[in-house]
Amino acid sequence: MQQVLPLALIRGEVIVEKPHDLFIPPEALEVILESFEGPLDLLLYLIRKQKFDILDMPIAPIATQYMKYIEVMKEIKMELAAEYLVMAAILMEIKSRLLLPKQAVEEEDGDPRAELVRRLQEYEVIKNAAQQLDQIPRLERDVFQVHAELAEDFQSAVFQTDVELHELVSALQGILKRTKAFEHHHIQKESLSTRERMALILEKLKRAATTTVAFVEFSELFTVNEGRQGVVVTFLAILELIKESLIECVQTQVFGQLRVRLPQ
Amino acid sequence: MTPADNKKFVQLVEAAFFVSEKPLSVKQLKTDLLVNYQVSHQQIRDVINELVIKYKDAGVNLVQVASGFRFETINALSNDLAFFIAKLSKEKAPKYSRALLETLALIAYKQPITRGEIEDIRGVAVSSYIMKTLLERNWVKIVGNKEVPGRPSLYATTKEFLDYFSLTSLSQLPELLPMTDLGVMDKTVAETV
Amino acid sequence: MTPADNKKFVQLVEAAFFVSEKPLSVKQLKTDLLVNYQVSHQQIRDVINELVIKYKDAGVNLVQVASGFRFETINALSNDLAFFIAKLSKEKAPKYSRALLETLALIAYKQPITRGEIEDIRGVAVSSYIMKTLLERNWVKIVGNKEVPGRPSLYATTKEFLDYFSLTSLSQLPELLPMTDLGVMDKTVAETV
Repeated sequence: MQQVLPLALIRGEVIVEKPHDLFIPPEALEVILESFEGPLDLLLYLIRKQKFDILDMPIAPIATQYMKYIEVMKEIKMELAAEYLVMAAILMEIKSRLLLPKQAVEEEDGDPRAELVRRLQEYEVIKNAAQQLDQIPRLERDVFQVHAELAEDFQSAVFQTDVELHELVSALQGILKRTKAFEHHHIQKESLSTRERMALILEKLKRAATTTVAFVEFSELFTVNEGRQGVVVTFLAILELIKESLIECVQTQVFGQLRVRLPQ
Repeated sequence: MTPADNKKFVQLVEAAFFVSEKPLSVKQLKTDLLVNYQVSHQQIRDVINELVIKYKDAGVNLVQVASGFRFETINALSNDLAFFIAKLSKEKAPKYSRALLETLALIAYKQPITRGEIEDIRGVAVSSYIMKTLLERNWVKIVGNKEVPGRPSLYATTKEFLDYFSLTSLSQLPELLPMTDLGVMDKTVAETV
Repeated sequence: MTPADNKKFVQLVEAAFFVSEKPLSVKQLKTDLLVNYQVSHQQIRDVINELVIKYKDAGVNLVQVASGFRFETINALSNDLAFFIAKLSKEKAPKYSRALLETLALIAYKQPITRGEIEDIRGVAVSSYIMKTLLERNWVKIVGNKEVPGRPSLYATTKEFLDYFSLTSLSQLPELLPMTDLGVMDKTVAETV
């Protein structure tokens, strides 16, 4: 189950030897950092493969060695290297506490190695889980998604984005808040029917403009069966259109019919 | 070839058609898929024929097109699938931008209106894309031109717009609160007084 | 349902699986594909079972994953197809680093979990790149915040994660191995004595 540490080349030459303790030759640091997922991973490796004994670890050389790393770390993955330093510090602390008389140790919370061992065990479980996860057949590597094309004569239907009326209103209210353009325009239902009518009249005149006549009789713009209110709305719409110079009202002869057309 | 080998060979060709994005030719199957198998072009053609027959009555058929063979859905299902695909892609349909909604709202409430007028009120340019979307959606139409230099188009909403929002006329659009009610004027009025 | 209707119904469901980019659930088939047909959930489930059996020996199988059913190629063809796809698309399947897999395993087995907790167990910092990849692939999502100082995000896996690994639920994940004896304690205890 244990992964074999790849023997690596450094700058194409040096073959790194398997580490025998937490020392890592500074020139091999980068390679070691890439081979192991961190100090727990390295420690696990040392315990499993090298029969590494936390107790046997010499303290002084490690301290000297780790100082050298700091130099190397300036160039490479500093954060990761720092985690190895922390681990070395933990190990040294454990060792120093174990060297103390037994009574002094027991005053503390039990064996100082227990916490480290618990962490190592917990990490090993997850390391195995990750390896197993990697074995599960997965898309893109072991099984592949399939698809068929659509028939030659296939015509796609299109669903459009939905808009709610309140979204429209809040959009306009957003503008109102930003601008003063509407200061004097309290938009009322009556003015809206007028504006709607304005659009209708313009459309009617546009159609007429394509014919030879080019105008519409004033009276034709009114629909009598709309009742008085409808007539008023149309009239207001015509006035507003004239005011905005969107249409022209002409009379070809005195007392003749009023005619409406688009501006020439 | 043993029966077991033959079964795997058929499965492999079948799966290859299903994972390939493009039609596959006999030649391509031989060089890209079966390069390590001792199979002839004729054997591959036989397998393809076998698969064509196998899928004859299925929802997808193995059919020949210009550059080879591919699986495609049968014609009889086109309408149902068109609806289905539209439904699936609808979930992916992007929401309309605020700029588009504001433009639509301005056309609805201030029609007929030119693009320049919309830009004046919004304070920013209205992209052609927005106008195109609104026109394509049949929510707005051009009802004329304003008699000012450049004769800009005048936009208004359509009957489809009213239908979409279940309105019978524009006067059913919610009334907008006057500025004072929005709390913007209050302050200035108070200051003036 | 007449036999002809039933045949079309089966074909339609079959074709829908082949055109959909994602797994389809019974519910989704009913609302998005078969809304105009008078079919019950049970009838849809029966058709799916029928298709599962029909494709049992084919190069593609209809399989159940977390978010529904989908056709996928059979595992026995993985090497040939991986080679074929690499040839066609010039792309290799993404390979994930041990760091990413360990982080993913921790989220899968210990969810909901914070980044800090992941770092404690792994003994190294989790790179932002890994979290970004997992989130972008939609394999993990933030499900809340832990009520401790800093209110760190809590991560959990998604349905897409299960789909990707062809699992129907988290309970299908391989069982965790028991903690092993590292032999460190025994030895030192013996020495101390």
